[in-house]
Amino acid sequence: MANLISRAFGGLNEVRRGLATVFKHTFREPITKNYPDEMPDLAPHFRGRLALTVNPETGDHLCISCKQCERVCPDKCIEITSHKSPETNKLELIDFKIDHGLCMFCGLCTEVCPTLCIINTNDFEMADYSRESLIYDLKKLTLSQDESAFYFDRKEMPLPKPKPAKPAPAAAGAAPAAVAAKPAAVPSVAAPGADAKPETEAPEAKAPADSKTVEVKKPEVKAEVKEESKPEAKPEAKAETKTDEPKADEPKADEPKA
Amino acid sequence: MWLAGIFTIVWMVCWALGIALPMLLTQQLGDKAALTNEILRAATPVIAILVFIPINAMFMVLIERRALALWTVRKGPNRVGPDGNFQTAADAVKLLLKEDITPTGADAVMHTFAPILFFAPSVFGAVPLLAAVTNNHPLFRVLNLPTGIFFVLAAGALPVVALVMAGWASNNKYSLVGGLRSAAQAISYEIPLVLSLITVCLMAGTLDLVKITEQQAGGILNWNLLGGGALTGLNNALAGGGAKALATSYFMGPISYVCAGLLVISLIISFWLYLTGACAEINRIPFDLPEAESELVSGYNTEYSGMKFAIFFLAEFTNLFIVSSITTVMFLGGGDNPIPPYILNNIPGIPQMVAAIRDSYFCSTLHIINPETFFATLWVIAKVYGLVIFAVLIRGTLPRFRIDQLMAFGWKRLIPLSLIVFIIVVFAREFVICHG
Amino acid sequence: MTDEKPSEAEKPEDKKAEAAKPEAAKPEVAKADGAKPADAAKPADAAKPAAPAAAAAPKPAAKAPEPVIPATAGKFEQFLKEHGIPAQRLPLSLEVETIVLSGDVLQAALRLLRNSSEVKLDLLLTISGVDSNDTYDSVYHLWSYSNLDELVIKVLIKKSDVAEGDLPAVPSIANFWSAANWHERETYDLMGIRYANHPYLRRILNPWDWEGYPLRRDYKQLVDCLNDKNPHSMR
Amino acid sequence: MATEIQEIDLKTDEMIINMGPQHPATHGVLRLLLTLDGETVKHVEPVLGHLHRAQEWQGQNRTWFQYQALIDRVDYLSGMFTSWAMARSCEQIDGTVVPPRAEYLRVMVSEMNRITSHLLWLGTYLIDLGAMFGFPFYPFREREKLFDLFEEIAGQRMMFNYIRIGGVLRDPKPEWFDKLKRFLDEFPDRIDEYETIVTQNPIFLKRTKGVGILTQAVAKDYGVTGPCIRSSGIPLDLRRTKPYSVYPELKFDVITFDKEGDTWDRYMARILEMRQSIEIIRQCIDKLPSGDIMGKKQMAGMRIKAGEGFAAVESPRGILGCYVISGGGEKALRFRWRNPSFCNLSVLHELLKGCPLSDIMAIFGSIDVILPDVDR
Repeated sequence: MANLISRAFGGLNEVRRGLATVFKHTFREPITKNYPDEMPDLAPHFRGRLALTVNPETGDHLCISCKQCERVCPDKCIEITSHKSPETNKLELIDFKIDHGLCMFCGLCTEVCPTLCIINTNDFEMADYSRESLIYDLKKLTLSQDESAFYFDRKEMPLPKPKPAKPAPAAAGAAPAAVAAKPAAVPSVAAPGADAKPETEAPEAKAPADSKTVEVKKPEVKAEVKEESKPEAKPEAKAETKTDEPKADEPKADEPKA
Repeated sequence: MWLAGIFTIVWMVCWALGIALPMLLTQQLGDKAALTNEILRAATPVIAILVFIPINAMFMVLIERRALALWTVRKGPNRVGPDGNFQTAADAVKLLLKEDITPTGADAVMHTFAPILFFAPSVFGAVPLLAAVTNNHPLFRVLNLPTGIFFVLAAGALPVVALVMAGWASNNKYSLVGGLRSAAQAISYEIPLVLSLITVCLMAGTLDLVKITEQQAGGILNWNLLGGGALTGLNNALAGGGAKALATSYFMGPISYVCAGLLVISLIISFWLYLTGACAEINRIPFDLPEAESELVSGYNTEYSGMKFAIFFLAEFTNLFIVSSITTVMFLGGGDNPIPPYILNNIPGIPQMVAAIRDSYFCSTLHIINPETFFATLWVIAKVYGLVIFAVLIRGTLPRFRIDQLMAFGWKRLIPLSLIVFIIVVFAREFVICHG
Repeated sequence: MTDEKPSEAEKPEDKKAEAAKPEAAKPEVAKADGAKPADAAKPADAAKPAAPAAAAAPKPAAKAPEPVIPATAGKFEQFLKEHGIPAQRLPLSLEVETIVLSGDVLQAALRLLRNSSEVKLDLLLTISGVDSNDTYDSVYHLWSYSNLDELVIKVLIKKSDVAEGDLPAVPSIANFWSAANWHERETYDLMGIRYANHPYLRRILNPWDWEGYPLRRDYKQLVDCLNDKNPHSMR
Repeated sequence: MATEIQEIDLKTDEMIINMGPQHPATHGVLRLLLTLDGETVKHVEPVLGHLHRAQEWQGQNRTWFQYQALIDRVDYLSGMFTSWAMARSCEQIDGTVVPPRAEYLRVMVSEMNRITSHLLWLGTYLIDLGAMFGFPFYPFREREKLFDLFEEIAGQRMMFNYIRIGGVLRDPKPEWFDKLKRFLDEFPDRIDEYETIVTQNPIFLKRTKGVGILTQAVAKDYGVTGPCIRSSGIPLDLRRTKPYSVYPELKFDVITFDKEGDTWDRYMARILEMRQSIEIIRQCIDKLPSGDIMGKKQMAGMRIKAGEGFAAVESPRGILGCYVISGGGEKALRFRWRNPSFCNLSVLHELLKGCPLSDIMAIFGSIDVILPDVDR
């Protein structure tokens, strides 16, 4: 009997402690974010939407259509069409299709890419109404010059030489080695999602084109960011202000390396 | 904190819907023929309840979700309306507009009738409470039954049938198991529930809810929670009666003191008993076996959708509200404020405030608020929602019983305990002057 | 809650296993030597170890040149032979001893290995069907709950022996070793090895009306999404 | 029917309930074919395969490099361990020497992954027991913090693809270690909170004490491994009994219970393992050597020498083995997974025999089965 009573009181006490512990959480900050309003702060190596970079300094496309990514993709979701140009018999990229409805974002293609051309951006908002629209072609995939500059800086990838023309198998292993290389301690503070989002909405059709034109008269990255922020679309402008900080110190960050 | 904000909104709306609205109604039409006036006076409480219950249930759902979000370090509903406060309203609309599916092979008639039978008792069961919770408001005096608590309990025993019907009619094995479980559970937990209430009625010497409330007026020491009037003598002594008051109530000296202590303990126990039994009655965690989500998919309302499910949902929360108000009336002194008047009136400012409110525009010119019912309702709402939030806290913490353990707990622990308490009270109240 | 004994008990064994990690064949030699005196008592066995070693000798050149085969036969092979069960040791490509048994002695051998007090190989890790070039193998990985021994038992069935429209048959051990039950079902499901008198031999992972045995070399899948264009792609 | 009428006593019928594949509490898509007598389970037959993705077939048809990215899906709650099992078996065959820093990083991330897996188990288990509104969110809170750390080094939160054949993918930055240390400092208090709410809760005790007792004989017969069998008093922890990687250099004890393991013991074993993992990670951070992190060049046409190897790691659910036969080419000849969930699930019908309906969840949840791990 006494045992029973003591057990009952012990049990009630335990319940009370549990209730108290739960009640303590009244005074704690909620850990959830209301997502569409505030974007999550993603890691630089986050494997998001695939994209093709251009050379940050000179705006030329980095892909040399060596088709390693097409070969390595476990889902066979990459399709590259290219041809040997008659004058300089180098492979010339015609079209580059990625079926994001099929991609599983394993990031293998980014590891084997000899010229660090195909990268995982920090953008993950690709929801769309039809599966066809998930197939990104060359225009949709190619990043503008300052975007690729931003990602080169953020992922701390070595900037490519102006003439990236060596699809040597020796370079194949360079990609993971470069990524795995001990990085300079440059904490990238800009919230990536915040600026990755408008970039997708920005009309990228004219991105390579006008970036080239700008690049002709102003070869320096930092200046042309200011230049481009004006002509481009409304949402872009807000993003530019955010992306300025990483880009502002980007040249200084890179000169010691290069 | 936003909780307080919500709380005030709830209270204002409860007040407006429950009291002010029908009162205005009657006063507008008061000049008409006496007949209509009488009819309306008779009808207003029902109107009040019918308007009040759904809105109140919505508020309770909102509060529950807010509190759970708070305790699980989340943001609660924060999209619909200002700070997501219209979330539950939107849900209600969605539920009403959803397609109403009756599964193949289900007994359509019973399947449709079950939610109604489940909801109806919680409506007319709440009726006699109105007079009690509004401190015998002139509007609701009509409804006061001499056997109020008896009526409420009788109404509260009905929904079990509805649950069994729902489980049986929806042609689903999970639902069937859920319905049978609910029957077994409700029947076995009815007993400690009623026994604990009978204990209180024994102390009060009446079944009339209003009388019980009025007995407990005058401070926390008079509440049934604390000895059901066993401490009234002490209260009077503190109020200024001095040793004489003590002598009058505890006429048998030390024996009376011991008995008073016994009464206090036993009534606290029966308060706890009542809470447990009530939790089991309205199928809340840790006694939510009829709709055990991880075992039976959703128990008796697995096959329900749209409006029928909405009614089930509504009725559950209404039951929770009713149970809380019964607790308030029977144990927590109804609309009485815990601080005894002899302390309250000595606090500077309080009497002036009361006077100010009494003379204010609302009271004097248009008679929406008459002070005693006003403050009474304020306290009732405070107590009731405190209990509701406590139930939510329990829901956020405890896991679920197993059905056989539930039965064992009910029959082997609660019922003997409540009987023991009952007998103790029967004898102890002979030696102390207490209510009734 | 945590009792210290096991960890204490393991300590010396840890050291040995740790030492054994880098170079492969050493623990086998040690164990075999440990088992030797027991064998030396019986001269009848003296000849036996030579034979399998000799038989084994040509194979490694074909299979895996790197690992060096200890000249002595394995401990478990010896043990089985003592109890009159013909066992042949494969040249091991790892430090694990691999033994080939014929189907008819499989049950007896496993019973023995599991229940005998000196080798308690009572943890059946997995049963895997392998579709080798000319055989169907049913591979048993045996570990022990109590000691560090490992053993791999293979039952090879020549594809030439399997009649047309028939499945290679291996006696089931599920009736005395429950762990084998689902593994055998799975192997039957994916590799099409029929385990004779298995209590409940039916497909476990694939739907019951699946045709063919997907992991076989000769299995034709409906659409080869690796070699031809992926059918699920909208391109 | 006629026979039943002739019965004198009350003849009760057995009810067959089809629990799952879509059921709130059969995690994933397990289907349990229950034969109930009232609420007592007479017989239960698990029906598997709703999540079968032909992982072994893919292992034989993808190159080694490609398949590394796929095996995280085998057991999506502990992807590090699946990667590790494959990497170890391939390194066995290939004779690859893994640099020590990589080994330490492997141990660290695997123990972190063990914590996340146990945390998710804790939350879902309390949901199974009915505390589905408050408590389960707390473990997920800490789990998310760990996932942020994973995201920094591996790139994704669950499908890590971090442990590679011959090493690890990426060397974490120094800030990463600081974050990890900060987490490790606050985590024990969180575990204390969980225990305050759950461990001694009378209802929880009622539900778990003496429920689903797994005797040693049955456990051995069915090849049960992991916390389940450790809580039954058999000290089988691969990290100690067959030490691999750098575990011999770390100090920790096998968690076992003296008595036959019931559900509460399995719960307690996992709680203790989380505390233990914290200590292991701390030791790793202290001992972490500098140096290279990749012993084998990661390239598309990666090849493994001919041969066969079986390597196992101690995953949160038990011994996760990987049996590889390589023909020396770009692809494997045979991939075979030894999944702990598969073997632990096969003991379910022994545990469930004769228990009430509500205990199905308590027991099934306590053996911590991950359906992708079962069906592959």
